[in-house]
Amino acid sequence: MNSTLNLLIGLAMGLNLLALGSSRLPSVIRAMAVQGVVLGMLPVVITREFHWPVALVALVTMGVKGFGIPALLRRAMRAANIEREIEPFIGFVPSLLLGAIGTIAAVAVAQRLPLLPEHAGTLLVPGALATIFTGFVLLVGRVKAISQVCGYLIMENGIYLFGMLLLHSTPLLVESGILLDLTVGVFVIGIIVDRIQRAFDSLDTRKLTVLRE
Amino acid sequence: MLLVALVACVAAIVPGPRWPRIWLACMVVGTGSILAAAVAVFAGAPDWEWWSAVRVGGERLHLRLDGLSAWFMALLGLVGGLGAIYARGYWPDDAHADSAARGRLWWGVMILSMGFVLLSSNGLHFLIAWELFALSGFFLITLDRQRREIRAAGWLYLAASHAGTLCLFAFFAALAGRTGSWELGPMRAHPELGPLFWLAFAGFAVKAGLFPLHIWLPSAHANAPSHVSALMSGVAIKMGVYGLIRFSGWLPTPAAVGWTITGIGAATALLGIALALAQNDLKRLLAYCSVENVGIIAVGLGGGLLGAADGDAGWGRLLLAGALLHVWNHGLFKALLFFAAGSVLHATGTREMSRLGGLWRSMPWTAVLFTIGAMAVSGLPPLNGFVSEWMIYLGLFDVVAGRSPAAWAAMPAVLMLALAGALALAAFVKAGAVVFLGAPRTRVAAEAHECGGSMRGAMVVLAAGCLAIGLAPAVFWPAAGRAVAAWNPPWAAGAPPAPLPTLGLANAVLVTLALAAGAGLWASARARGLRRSLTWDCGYASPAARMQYTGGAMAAIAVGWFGWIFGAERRQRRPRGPFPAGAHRIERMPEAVLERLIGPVAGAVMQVAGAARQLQHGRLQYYLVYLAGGLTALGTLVLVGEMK
Amino acid sequence: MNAHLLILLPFAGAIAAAVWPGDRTRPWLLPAVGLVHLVLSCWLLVDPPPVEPGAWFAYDDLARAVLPAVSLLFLACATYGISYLRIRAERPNRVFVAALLGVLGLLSAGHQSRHLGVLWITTEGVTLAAVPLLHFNNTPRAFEATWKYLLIGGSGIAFSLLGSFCLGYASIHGGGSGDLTFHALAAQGAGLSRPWVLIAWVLLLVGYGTKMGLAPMHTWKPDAYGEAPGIIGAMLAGGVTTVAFTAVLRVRAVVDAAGAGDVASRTLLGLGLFSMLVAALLLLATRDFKRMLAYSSVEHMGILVIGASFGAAGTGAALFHVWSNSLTKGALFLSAGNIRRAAGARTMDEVRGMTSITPQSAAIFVTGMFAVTACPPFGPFFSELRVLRAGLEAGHGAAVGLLLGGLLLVFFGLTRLVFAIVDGRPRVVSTASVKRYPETASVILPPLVLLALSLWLGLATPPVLQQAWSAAVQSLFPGS
Amino acid sequence: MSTLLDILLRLTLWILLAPLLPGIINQVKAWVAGRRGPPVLQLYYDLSRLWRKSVVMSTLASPGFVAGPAVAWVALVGAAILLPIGPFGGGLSFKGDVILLVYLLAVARFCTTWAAMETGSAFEGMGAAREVSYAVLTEAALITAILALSVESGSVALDRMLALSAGTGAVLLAAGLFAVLLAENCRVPFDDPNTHLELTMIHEVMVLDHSGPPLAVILHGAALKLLLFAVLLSEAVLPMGRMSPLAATAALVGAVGAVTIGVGLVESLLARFAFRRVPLLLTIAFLLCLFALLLAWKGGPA
Repeated sequence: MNSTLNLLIGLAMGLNLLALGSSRLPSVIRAMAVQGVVLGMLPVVITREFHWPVALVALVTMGVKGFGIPALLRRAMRAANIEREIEPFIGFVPSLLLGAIGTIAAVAVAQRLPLLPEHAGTLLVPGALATIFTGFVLLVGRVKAISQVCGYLIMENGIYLFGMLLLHSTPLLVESGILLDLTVGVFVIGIIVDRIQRAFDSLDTRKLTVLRE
Repeated sequence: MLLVALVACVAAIVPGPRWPRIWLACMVVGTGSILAAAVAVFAGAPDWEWWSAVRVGGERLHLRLDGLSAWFMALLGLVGGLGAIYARGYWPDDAHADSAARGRLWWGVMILSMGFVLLSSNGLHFLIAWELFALSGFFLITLDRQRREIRAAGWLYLAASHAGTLCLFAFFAALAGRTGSWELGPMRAHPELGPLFWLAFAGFAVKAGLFPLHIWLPSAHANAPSHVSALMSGVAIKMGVYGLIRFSGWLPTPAAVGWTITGIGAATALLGIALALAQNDLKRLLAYCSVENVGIIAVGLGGGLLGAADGDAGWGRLLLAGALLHVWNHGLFKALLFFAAGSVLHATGTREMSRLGGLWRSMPWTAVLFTIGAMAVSGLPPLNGFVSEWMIYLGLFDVVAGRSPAAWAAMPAVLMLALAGALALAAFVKAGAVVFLGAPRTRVAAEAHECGGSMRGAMVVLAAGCLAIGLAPAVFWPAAGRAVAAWNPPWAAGAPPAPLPTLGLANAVLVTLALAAGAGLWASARARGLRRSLTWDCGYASPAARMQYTGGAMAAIAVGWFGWIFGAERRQRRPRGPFPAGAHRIERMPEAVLERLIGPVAGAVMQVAGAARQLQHGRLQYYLVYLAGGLTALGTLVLVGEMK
Repeated sequence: MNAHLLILLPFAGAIAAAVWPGDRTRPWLLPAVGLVHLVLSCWLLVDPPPVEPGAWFAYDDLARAVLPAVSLLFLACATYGISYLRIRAERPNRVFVAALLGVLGLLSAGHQSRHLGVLWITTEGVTLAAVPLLHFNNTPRAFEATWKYLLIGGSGIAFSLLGSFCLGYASIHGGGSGDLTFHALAAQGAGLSRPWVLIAWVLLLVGYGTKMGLAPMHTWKPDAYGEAPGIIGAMLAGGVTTVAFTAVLRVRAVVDAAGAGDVASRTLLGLGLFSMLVAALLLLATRDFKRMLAYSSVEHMGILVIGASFGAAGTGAALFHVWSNSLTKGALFLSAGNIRRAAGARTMDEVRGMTSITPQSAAIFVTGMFAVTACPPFGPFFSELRVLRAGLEAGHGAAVGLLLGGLLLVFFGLTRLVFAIVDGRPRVVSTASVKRYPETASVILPPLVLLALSLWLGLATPPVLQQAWSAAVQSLFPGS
Repeated sequence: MSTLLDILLRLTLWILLAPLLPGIINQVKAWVAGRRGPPVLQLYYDLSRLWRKSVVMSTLASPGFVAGPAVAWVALVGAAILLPIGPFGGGLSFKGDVILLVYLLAVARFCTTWAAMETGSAFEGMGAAREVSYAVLTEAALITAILALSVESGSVALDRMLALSAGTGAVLLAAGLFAVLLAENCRVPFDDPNTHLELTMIHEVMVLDHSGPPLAVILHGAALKLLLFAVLLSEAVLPMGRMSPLAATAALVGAVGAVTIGVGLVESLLARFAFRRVPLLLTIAFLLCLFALLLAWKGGPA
């Protein structure tokens, strides 16, 4: 069981690096979407047996993260007519290096954290930490609004991954509430991205520095 | 009585802004009853204490009128009422359409809140009244909001005052924390409260204007309307003095307090008057002189504290009583001087002495009254200023003569007071002579007019007060004794430790003789023929008003001795060649503390603020890094804590 | 039931607003819902309902101690909102009204949440519901502000979600069930795994601290408050931040129960003082009076957490300060809105002499400024004095000293800016635009009432409130 | 009644004797220069002549121009009454009278400078400025001297303070007070009563515009002040209280005479200092008094 889990999480961690190293927006979005699908499968893997509510949540997660949100972002990308991230705040190679260092650090930190025996053997915690870190690097290191949204979503993916630790104790209602919030949140962000595109005729967030002292 | 005062003051505040007459009537009744309540206490009425049934801010109002409060209440009543009368002529509605009403409103608020400061015996309410009083002072100073320098002066006042108030916040909160209640009262039995007095000292010293915390005072007093200056200088800074006296009486004070207050007081007196001498602005001169007088009061208070610590009743009582009497005296003559200065300002529109001169002819009343005030403030017999300074000198001499350890504070203090006294004389000869004597230096001075009846009346009353205390100091002793007893009960009132009646007699004789001699000489001169001719100018054919000695020149010698302290700035171009053109000499005495100390510090803070401003640069990416930074910092904080 | 009504009613109002046909009449929904909400919350304040310990939503002691303040503020803002939306008739207000009511519902829910996950959901919900309110002005600046608000707030809230999970894991690791209700967590107490509790605390503090606007997570605040309409600023400063603060308090109680109370206090104190310092410096530097209000809000959030770090007495004082700050800040935001409209600008370089253009608003603004800088006899004076006293009683002399220093700098900054705006000779542009935006009673009364409430709160704090605060403190610090 | 009589008697004595001193000084100066000076009683003649003259007043001056000298004179007389005369004690002795004395001198100064400023003349302004400025230093020196006496005697009343000698610091005190005397009375090296170069004077220049009876009052007042300081100096130094009344009186008269002659000698032998150096000299006087004070503190009964 653990091997399947670790395989999936390993895959997600690999996608992190892909997202960090890619200058093309579509591939970043694709990495994020695949990661969403991968993570969506986790609950089913962890619970081992089939509960229909869990499966439903997993299905919705996969649907939203793997297809709904990426579609939205692709639309915005087309509207803004951008394909590439040029001149990022943190270059692609440094981003990759950072991501690698972050992943190693995540593993190292997770080693030292007190974990229950059933979690100690999995990549859950290091994977979560690494993904959050990756999301944050994207959030900070990119200048196009869409890339930043991708970063934000990858960060959320990491937190979701961490949430797997509590899978058995979190009530379904809470879980779906969190999911709902995330979804609405991304929609709202999408709307704002759209408005920014119209108001500034660009999605370059470097232009958003009017408000300052 | 106090109820009447309260009702009248409130009555003055509510309709006051609209109807000046009703306001004036209410104010006079209100301040009159404040005065009467104080006099009733002096006349032997027992201390008055009152708790309200309703709670304000969670605490019951606790008012207490004892000898010490009554002492300051009397001053408040007198100057507050006279100021209101004066304002009728000085700041009338037709000349100040927009601000006269506001002035009336805030005047009432200020009198009322000062009354509450004096009466409150609960820390919370004391603070409320204190801050209200400070704020109303601010609004009074900036009545004329159109002028930039007035606003700047008002802001400086507000800023300094708030700094002091925050010290008091800490003081009262700490006191309440240690005693478990906001109630105030004698707590000398708790020596652990002693160190708190330093907080109170800092807070009250700002208001009182002790050096080097006086920075707000000159510009505020100079730029305020003159009736407000009189109230600020005569009464408001005394609230700081009241706080110092009150809490040094209630709290157990550390041994160093007496030494510190004496030392700072002496330094304040000397530096204050030296700066006063250097001024060219009449009201600024008066303001600096207030700094000097607060210094004198502080010397008395510090001596009283030393006396209390020493256990010697004699000179301690004398010094404290002298300080208290000086509070009154300064209130009287400084209000008088500010009224007179206001009347000059009203008549000529300028406070610059170098533009005045020869005003005695057009404003004889003001000139005579100013002269009386000037003699009083220089501490000359037979006026009131001398009486209190004499008591303080006497107390200090007693310390020295008794060879007590406190003499090491007293001897320098005596010296500084002597220097300050001589400088005060120089300053006021300069001020009075340049403004009122000689020939008018400008057209405005030549076209001046005497002030109106209400202004004159207020000044006459104050001058009469100055003379009364000078001639009959013994009459006021019981009141002072009562206040001293309220400060330190073991020093309960008794015979004055100084021959006050004899002094009064000497003063009376002096007045009589002086009047007789003056009149006699004038009569004899008239009898022998009195001719008028041009001033002798050593043969110079056409003397002009501009050739008169200026105030700056008069002060130059003595001010030069202090130049190294204050860093006087001088720009000059000497006349050169046979036909010199364009020579000038400009001297400026900078506000040393403000410009050399506070200024750079404020500049540094503003630089840091400017740097902080750079951090709010609008770049989202960095903002997110701040977020991570905050997380890391907090994590480190926790981690470090866990390591220990 | 009534407690749930508090949440459901605004949502019902929001749905009604969404389907209401008329733009002119729709705004009346705001005060109508606000009034019922206020009556309900005050009723519950006086007559607290029984609380089932494990419930997810309940009008418990903490909600009782804070929620009525939000209600009051909302009603005032709502009343102001009618005339505001009439002035801004060129903008459709369907989304605005619905979102504002939604914010109220989520705020009520957030204050009453007794479950960490639910609390997170409502807080995130408030964040999202506020977005259409923020960019109501529809200007590029507004979008920029909204973007920053969303990303910074979103990241912060992500941290708090992570923190929530960590706290849950602390429970599981300690042998518990991972139940995220505060009741269960506190009951597990020392059984919680300490390292995870500490990690959770740091994450939650940063997360909810971002929502509160504590430095250095405050950066979204000036932008959002500066660009949003006055009433939204007031609601954000007085309502949304409050939810985050109660969240911090609730978490802190758990951390306390887990035996890490001193760590919590230390971090709160550090964060509070830092916020205070940063706010003070920025107040000295800023030239825009709406951003000034945002920095002032940062300062007051600092005071709140400093108060909370001073133990039980300090927390009581902080709850008091929540009230006085909400009401006073509300008055400031609303009057600042009036001034901003009439002046047509908002920096001290462009705005002058407002006493002669909008005398009443300027007077309220100045008075509110004095009130908010703890000048008596308004509420903040009393609450800040209580904070100081609590700090001194707890032996934090140095911290109190720093706090006072910060207050002084804040006072300098505020007075400098406010007087620059109200004094002097007005610009010609402003004198012209004032005719378009006259000072009618409907835009003057709400801030005035808020100010009066702040005054009343200070001078005659109602016993029922005192009692509510001490009950809340009792529930947070059961040991004391 | 007897007190009143006593005071009247003293008054007469002071008023009558005062103008003698300038005469003696002039005699001494003449003697040193080998000239025949004016008669000793010259000032009396001058005064009586001035008293009969009419008054010329500046057009700018107020009645204060005349009243000022009168009040100043009254103040000086008052100060003189307070000062004990050797064994006979003071006319009105009470605790703190010494401070009243110092301040009466200040009153006199205030009035003379005020009257000087009346005319608006630059010269008189200059004189007044110098008068009030240098007084700051002389007052400091004087008060230090008084402190020393007070420490020595343990009292703040003139008759007890002056009864004893100043103890070990007597010489220092004498030197200091002598300098104060010269400065306060505008003698060489601080001022020169004989020159009529307006720019270099203090006292003389202040009275440029005065004439007739007011001038007479001013001159008499100046003489009175000189006598006052001479007596004060003598009594501060001599242990009057330990002598028999007769001896004390003789000693006092002798000492005053010696001081007067001393002034004359200084005036003959020294030139007037530049004004820049005046403060330095006065500071030295002040320091002398200060050392006397410290000596008194160390030397007296602990």
